[in-house]
Amino acid sequence: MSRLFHHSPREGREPLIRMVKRPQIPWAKANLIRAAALLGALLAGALIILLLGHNPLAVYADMLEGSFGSKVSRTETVKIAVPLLGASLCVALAFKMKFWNIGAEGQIMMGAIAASYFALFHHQNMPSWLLLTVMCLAGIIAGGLWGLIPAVFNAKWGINETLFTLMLNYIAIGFEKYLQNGPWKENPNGFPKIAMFAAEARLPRVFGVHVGWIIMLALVVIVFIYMKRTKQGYEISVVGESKNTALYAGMNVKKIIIRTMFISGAIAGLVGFIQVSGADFSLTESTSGGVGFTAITVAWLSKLNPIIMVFVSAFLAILQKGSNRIQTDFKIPASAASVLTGIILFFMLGCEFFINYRLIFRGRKEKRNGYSN
Amino acid sequence: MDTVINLFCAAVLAGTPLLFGTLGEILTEKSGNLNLGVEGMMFMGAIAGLAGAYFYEQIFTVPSGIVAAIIAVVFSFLCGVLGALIYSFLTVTLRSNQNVTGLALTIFGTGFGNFFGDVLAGRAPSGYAAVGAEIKSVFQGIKIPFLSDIPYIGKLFFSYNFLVYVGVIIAVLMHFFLNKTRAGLNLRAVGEDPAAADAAGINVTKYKYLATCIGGGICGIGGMYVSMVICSGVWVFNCVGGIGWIAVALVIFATWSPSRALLGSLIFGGLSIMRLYVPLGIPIQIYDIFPYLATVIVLIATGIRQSKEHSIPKSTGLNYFREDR
Amino acid sequence: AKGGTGDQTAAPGTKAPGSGEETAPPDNAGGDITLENIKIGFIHIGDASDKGYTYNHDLGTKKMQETFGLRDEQIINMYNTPESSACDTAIRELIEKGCNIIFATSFGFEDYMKAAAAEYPDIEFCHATGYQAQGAGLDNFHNYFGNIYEARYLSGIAAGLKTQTNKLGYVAAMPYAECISGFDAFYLGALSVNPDVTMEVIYTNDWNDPSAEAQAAQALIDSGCDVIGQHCDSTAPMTTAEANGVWGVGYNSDMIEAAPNAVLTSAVWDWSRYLIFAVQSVIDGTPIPTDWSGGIKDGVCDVSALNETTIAEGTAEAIDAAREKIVSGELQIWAGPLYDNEGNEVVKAGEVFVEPQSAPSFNHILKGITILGS
Amino acid sequence: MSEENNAIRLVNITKSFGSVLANDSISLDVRYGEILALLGENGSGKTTLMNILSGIYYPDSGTIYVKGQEVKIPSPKDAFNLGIGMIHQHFKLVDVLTAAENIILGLPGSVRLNRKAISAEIKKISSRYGFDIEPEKKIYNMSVSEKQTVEIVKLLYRGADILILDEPTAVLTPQESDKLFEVLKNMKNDGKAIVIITHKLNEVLAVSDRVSILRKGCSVGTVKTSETNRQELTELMVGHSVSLEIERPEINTKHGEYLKIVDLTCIDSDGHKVLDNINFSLNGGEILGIAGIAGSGQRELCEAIAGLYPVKGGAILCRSETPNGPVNENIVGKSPTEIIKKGVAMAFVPEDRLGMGLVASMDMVENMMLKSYKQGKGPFTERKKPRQMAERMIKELDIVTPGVSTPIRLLSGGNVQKVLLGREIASEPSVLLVAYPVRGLDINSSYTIYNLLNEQKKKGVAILFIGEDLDVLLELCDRIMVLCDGKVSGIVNAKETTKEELGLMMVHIGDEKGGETA
Ligand SMILES: Nc1ncnc2c1ncn2[C@@H]1O[C@H](COP(=O)(O)OP(=O)(O)OP(=O)(O)O)[C@@H](O)[C@H]1O
Ligand SMILES: Nc1ncnc2c1ncn2[C@@H]1O[C@H](COP(=O)(O)OP(=O)(O)OP(=O)(O)O)[C@@H](O)[C@H]1O
Ligand SMILES: [Mg+2]
Ligand SMILES: [Mg+2]
Repeated sequence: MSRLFHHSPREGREPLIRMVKRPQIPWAKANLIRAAALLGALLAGALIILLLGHNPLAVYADMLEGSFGSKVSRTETVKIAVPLLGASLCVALAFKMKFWNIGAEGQIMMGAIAASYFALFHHQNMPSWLLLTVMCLAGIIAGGLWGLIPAVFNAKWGINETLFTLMLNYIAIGFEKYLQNGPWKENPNGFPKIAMFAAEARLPRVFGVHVGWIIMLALVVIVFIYMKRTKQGYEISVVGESKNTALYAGMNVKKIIIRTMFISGAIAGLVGFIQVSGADFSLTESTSGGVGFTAITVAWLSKLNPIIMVFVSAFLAILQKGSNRIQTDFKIPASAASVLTGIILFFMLGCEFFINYRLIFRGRKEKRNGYSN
Repeated sequence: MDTVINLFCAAVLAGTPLLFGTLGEILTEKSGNLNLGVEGMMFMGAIAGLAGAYFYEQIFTVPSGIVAAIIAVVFSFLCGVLGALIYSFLTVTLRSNQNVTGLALTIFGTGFGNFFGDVLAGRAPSGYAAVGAEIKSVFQGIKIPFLSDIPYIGKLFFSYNFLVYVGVIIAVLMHFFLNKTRAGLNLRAVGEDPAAADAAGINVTKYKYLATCIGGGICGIGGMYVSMVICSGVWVFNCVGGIGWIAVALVIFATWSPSRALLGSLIFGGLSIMRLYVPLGIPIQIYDIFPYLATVIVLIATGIRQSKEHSIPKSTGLNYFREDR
Repeated sequence: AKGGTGDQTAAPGTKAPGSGEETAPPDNAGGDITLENIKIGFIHIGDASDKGYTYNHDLGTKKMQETFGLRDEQIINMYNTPESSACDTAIRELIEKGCNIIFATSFGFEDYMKAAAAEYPDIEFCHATGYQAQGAGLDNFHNYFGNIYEARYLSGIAAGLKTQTNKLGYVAAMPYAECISGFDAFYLGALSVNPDVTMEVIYTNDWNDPSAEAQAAQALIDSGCDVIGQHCDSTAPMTTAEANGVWGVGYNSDMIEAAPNAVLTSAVWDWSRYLIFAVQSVIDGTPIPTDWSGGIKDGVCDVSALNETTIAEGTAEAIDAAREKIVSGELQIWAGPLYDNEGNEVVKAGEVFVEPQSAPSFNHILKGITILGS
Repeated sequence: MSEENNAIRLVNITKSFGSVLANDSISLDVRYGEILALLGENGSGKTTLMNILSGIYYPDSGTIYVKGQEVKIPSPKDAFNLGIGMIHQHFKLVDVLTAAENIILGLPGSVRLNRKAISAEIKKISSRYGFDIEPEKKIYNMSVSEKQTVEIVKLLYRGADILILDEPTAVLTPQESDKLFEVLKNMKNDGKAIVIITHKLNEVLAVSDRVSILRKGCSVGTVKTSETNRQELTELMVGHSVSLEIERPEINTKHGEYLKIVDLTCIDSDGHKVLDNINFSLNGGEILGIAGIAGSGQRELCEAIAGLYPVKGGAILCRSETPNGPVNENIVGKSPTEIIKKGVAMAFVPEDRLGMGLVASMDMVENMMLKSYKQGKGPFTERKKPRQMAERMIKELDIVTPGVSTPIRLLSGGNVQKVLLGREIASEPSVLLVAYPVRGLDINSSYTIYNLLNEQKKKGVAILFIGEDLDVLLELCDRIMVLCDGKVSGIVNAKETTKEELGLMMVHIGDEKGGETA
C-alpha cells in the first residue's frame, strides 16, 4: 500500500487509499485502460495546445494527417520506424539477459561505418547485389564486434556494462567524426562531409520505401522465434534470471553473454547498414540519430516482445512524424512537440499501474475474492 | 606553471555542472531509483534559474545580484524537483518502469527547457534573453580580498564562481549525510533493500520521494550552472546538450560516492578541456574522444577491484510494493 | 548529435559569377504564378529557437513576406529536417502542398535538392551553401550564398583597433573553407589597422555547443587573447569574453544584448535580399542565376551597429572607409601577396584570388594565425 | 488466564491475494508470558497472518486487538509502536550494513550516528540474553545464525514485547536451535509474548505452551502443548491421519560402488580450505547422510561433485556407462555438461532452490527443460516432452499449481521443492545429490520427499543426502558421514549411532571413528 496516502503514524489508522494487486485482468480490459490513458494524455496535451493558442482538434488531426495523410508522409513514417524497430530488437536481446546495453547508438554507427567503407571505396569492384551483401555483412560484423567488447569485459572481469556501452557510443561517434573530417572527407578542401553512395550501394525500394522495412519485419519474426523457441534464446532467459541457475544447468554463462551481445550488436550493425544504404545514402555523425536511446523506451514499453515492438515503434514514429508536421503547419516549435511527447509517454507509463493494481478507499469494505471489479 | 593552473581552473569549471548532475543522481540512486532523466531535469533547472533571475530583474529596477543568485538557485532547484516529482509519482506511486520514465523525463525536460527558453527569448527585442551586468557578475569568479591574491593558491582555490563552492559543499554534506547520519543510513537501506527497510519501520515511499526530488533539485542547479555561468545568463538553445548523460555515467564512475564524484567530475572535466591547453598534435576529433576512452580505461582498471560496498544500491531500478513477493 | 546549422563549402569551380547577374531574359515559364497564388517552401535543419543560422534565415523570410505582402499560408517552413532522406520527404511534402519555389538552407540538403530538381522541372530549387548547381545542367536548381568574409574583414578592423595584447582569439566551428576564409578575413581586417596583431583559433567541432564554445573562449583568453571572434551559433564566446573583462565580435545576428560590455560589433546576414530577388524572379518569370552570391554591396551581409561603449576610438571611421572601398571594388580581401602560416605564398603579389562560386573556397590559414587544440 | 493478559487478539481476519484466499476469517489470541506455536501445512496462511500483525499486509476485514485495544496496523512502524516485532522467514537485513546499523535502522534518535554508543548499547542488550554479537560486522560476512541473532537483537532493541518468529529454525543446526530456544524461554520468563512458526513438531512440543493450527487458510483450533502429541497435531494440520514412520528399505548390495571421493580438497576465494582431504564412497541402493553444522563444507562438497565448484586436489571417481561396460572416471575439472556427456547420470538438488536449481519467473515446462534443453538436434527447443513430463509430475507428486504455465515463483515452498526433486529424478540418475530437500516443508510434504528418495534407493540409485535434522538422518539414512570444518570427522552406521554421538562429532574432529567404514 502506498505510504503516500497514509496519515498519522502515531495512531495506526486505515490508510485513506491503499492498493492491492489485481488478479490477471482480461486482455481487452487492459487495452481499454491503455486507451483511456491515451485519451487522458491527449486531453493533457490539448491543454498545452490551447495555451499555445491553437485548436487541439485541428492540431491532432494535423498530426495524423502528417503521418498518414499522403503517400509521402506514410513513407516517411515507415522510414522513421524501421531503424527504431531494429534498435529495439538489439536492446531487447541484451535486456532479456539483464545486460544493460545502452550502446545501440554506437553499434549502429560502427555498422554504418563498416558498410560505408565498402560503399565508398569498393563500389567499382563489385556488382550491386554483391556490394550490398558485403556491406550488409560488414555492418553486421562491425556492430557485433562493437557489442562484443563490453561483453567480453563484463563476462571475464565483471566490468559494468552500462557505463562501458554508453562510453562506446561517444567513441564510435567520435571515430565517425574523425573519418568525416579526415581520411574519408569527400573533398579535401571542402566541407567535412562524406560522399553520397554510388547507385550500386543503395538498397532497392519496395512500395516506395527501401527494403529495410522487409528486412526488419523478417528480423522481428526471427528474433521472436529465437527468443521464444530456440536453445540459445532459452539460455538467454536463464542467464538473465539467474547466472547461478545457468551454471547449475551446465551453461557456459560467459560464452552466452558474449555470443548474445555479438548478436545484439550485429542487429544494430545491420540497422546501421540499412540506414546508410537505404535511407541516407551517406554516412554522417547523425546516422544513428538517437534511435539507440529511443529504442530503450520501445523495448520496455513492449515488455521485450518483438511483435509488440512493431506497434510501439510505429506509434513513436507516428508521434515523431506528426509532431514534425505540426511544427510546419502551426509553427509549434519542436520543443513544445517534445513536451507533448513526454506527456503522452508519462500517461502510457502510468496507466500500467491501473492494469496491475486496484485501489481501495478507506471505509469501503471489499468484496470477498474481489474478482469482479 | 600558468598552463597547469589554467588547466586546473578550466577543469574545475568544466567539471562543476557534471558534479551537480552526478551528485543529484547519486542521491536519487541511493534510494533505489534509477532516474535517467538527469538531462531533462537539468534543462528544467536551466530555464527556471534563468527565468527567475530574468523576471526578478524586470520587476525590480535596481536588482541585487545576491537576491538574483538566490532566486536562480531556488527556482532551478524547485524546477528540478518538479521533474523528479513527476518521475517519483510515476515510479514510486504508480510503479512504472524506471528506465522508460527517466527517458520520457529527458524528452519532456529538454522540450520544457527549450520551449520556455524560446518564449523568453521571443520577448526580448534582440532575440536574446539576457540578464544584466549586475546579475551576471555574481555568477562570475569571486574575489576574496587577500585570499584571491595569493600567488597560485588564490587562482587555484579562490577564483571560482560561487556555484563551484556550492557544489563542493553539497558533495561534502552528502558524504556526511550518507555515512554519518541516521537518515542517511535509512536512505541507504531503502536503496539496498526496501523490504528490509520497510520491515524496520522506515517509510520507504517518503525516502524515495525525498531523495529523488532533492536529487532532481540538485540536477536542476547543475542546469542553472549551464545557463547562468557557462552561458552567462543568456538563454542558448539546447544549452545543456548531453551533460546530463555524462553525469549519469559518472555516477557509476564515482561508485555511488559523493566524494569520488568530486574527483570524477574534475578528471572528466579536465580531460574534456585538455585539448585546449595541452597540444598533442593529434586530430582534434580523436582528442575529443579522450574523456570517454579514459573513463573506459579507468573503469577497467578499477572495476576489477570493485567491492560489495562500492557498487550500485541493490534495488536500483526495481520498484517496491510491500505485498509483492 | 546536434546537427550543425550547416553553412558550408566549396569545391573548386570554374566560372566566376561574382554577385548576382541581374540581366533578365524574357520569361518562358507561363506567368500564371502571381503574388496571390505563389507558394514558397523552406527546409531548415533546425528552427528559430537556435537563435543562430535558422533564426536569421527566418528573419529574412519574414522580411521577404512583408515586402511582398504574402499571406501566412503561402509560406511553408519545414523545420528540424535532418540532413538525410527526411529531406527528400520534406521536399515532396512541400511539392504536395503546391510550392512553386523551395529554399533549402543547409549544406547536407544539396543532393536531395538536386535530385528533386531533375524530377520536377517546373519548380525552382534554391540551395544555400552548396556548390553543385553549376555542373548540374538544370535550369531550376540554384545555389546561393554571401561574401560574409567581407563583413568579417570589417569586424576585424574593430578587433584590431581594440586589442591591447595584440593577440586575437577566434572560436571556429569546423576546420574548412567557410570558417577558414572567415577568420582569415577577420585577421586581415585587424592586420590592416594593426600590423603587430596575431591570432589564435580553436575549433569546437560543433555548430552549437555552448559549453565547448565557452571553454574554447576561456582557453584563448587564458593564452592572452583579448578580443574574441566567433563562427559558431551560441553567444557563449561573447559572454565568456565579457566575464573575463575582454572583448569580442559576434556572428549571425547582433549580439550586443547578450554581452553589452564585450561585444564590439557582429558580422550579420540579411537573407531577405536573395529571397526577395528569387521570389520576384519566379513571379516575373525571369530565370534565377545558377549561382548567386551577394556581399556588402548587395546588403546581404555587413557589420551590425557598432557598440559605442566598447569600440576603440576611430573604429567607425576606419570601418566606413573600408566598407566604401569594398563596395567600390577598390579593396579586394584576397589581394596578394598572401602567405600561409607555413610561409608559402598562396596569392602572389599583384594578383587577386576570386572565389569561383558562391560558397567560399579560400582555405589557407594565413601567416600570423595559429591553430590551437590538437 | 484473564483477558488482560492477552497480548493480541485477532478476530475474523480475512486476507486474499487476487484469487487466493490466504486467511479466511481467522481468530487467534496470544498471551504475555507464553510461547504460542503456529502450525500448518505449506500455504495454509501462517506467514500471511503474521505479516498482517507486523504491518506488512493489510487485512481485507477483521479486527485486531493489542493489549485489549482495537488497533489498525497499516505499516511495520505502527507494529513497532505497538511492541510487535517479527523475524521473517527470509531475513529482512541489509547486506552491506553492519549489525549495529541494521539494528538501529529506522529508529528515531540523534541526527548524527554515534556508532560507539550504539555498539555499546547493543552489547549490553545481547549480553543480557546471552547473545554473542559483533556489532561492527557486516551482514554479508555473517552465517545464518549470526544473522538471526541480529534479527532478534533488532527486535529487543526496539523494545518489542510481542515477538513473532517465522520458521526461525529452518536454517539452524540443532545446537543453534537449542540455543535459540533457551533465549526464547528467557524472554518468555521476562513476560514477553512469543509466536513461533515451525514445521518441526519436536520443536513445537519442546518449546511451546499452546499450539494454534491453521489449515487451508482457516483456523482449526488451539491446543495446550502439554495435552497433545505429534500424531494429533499432524492430523489436525492435515485433516486426516498420517503415518509418522520413515521407512528404511534394506540395502541391496548388488549395485556396488557408484561414486568414490579420494582426497578431495577445495579452496574458497579467500584461500580458506572449505574441503580438506575428504574420502568416502557411495554405493548404489544406499542413502549416505551428511551431517554437520552449517557451513562445514556440505554445499561445497555437493557443488564440487556436480562440477560447479573448483577442485584444488584429489579425485572424484564416478561410474560411467561405456559400450564396454562401466568404468570409473575421474570427473574433476569437467563441466556439468561434460559430466552428463560422459554418461555419468548424476542429479543434484541444491539447497537454494530458486537461486540455483530453478528459474523463479519461468513456468514448470521451462523449468523441466533446464537440464535437458540441449538434447535433440537442431537449434530449437523441444517443448512437448517437458510439458508431458510436467503434467505427469503434477499428477504423480500432487503438486498444487494452477497449471503447467504458472510461474513457479507463485508456488509454495513445498511445491517448488517437489518440482525440483521430480525433475532430477526424472532424469533417471544413478547418483542423486540432495541438499536440505525438506527445508521449510511441512510434515506432509517432507514425508512425500522421503518416500520419493526411498523409491529411488530401491531402484538402486546412490543417494547423498545432506540434512540438518539428525532424527531424520538417523531414520532415513544407511550411513552418516559427519563433516566438521571441511574435514570428515567420521562415517558411522545410522542404525548403530545416536544423536549425541553425531552431535559430538559435528563439533570435534573425531579420532575414534575416522576414515572409511563399510
Ligand atoms: N504471489 C502469488 N500470487 C498468487 N499465488 C501465490 C503467490 N505466491 C504464492 N502463491 C500460491 O500460494 C500457495 C502456497 O505458497 P506459500 O506462499 O505458502 O509458500 P511458502 O511455503 O511460504 O514458501 P516458502 O516455504 O519457501 O516460504 C501456492 O499454491 C501458490 O500457488
Ligand atoms: N504476497 C503475496 N502475494 C500473493 N499471494 C500470497 C502472498 N503471500 C501469500 N500469498 C498466498 O497466501 C497463501 C498463504 O501463504 P502463507 O505464506 O501465509 O503460507 P504459510 O502458511 O506461511 O506457508 P509455509 O508454511 O509454506 O510458509 C498462499 O496460498 C499464498 O499463495
Ligand atoms: Mg510461511
Ligand atoms: Mg514457507
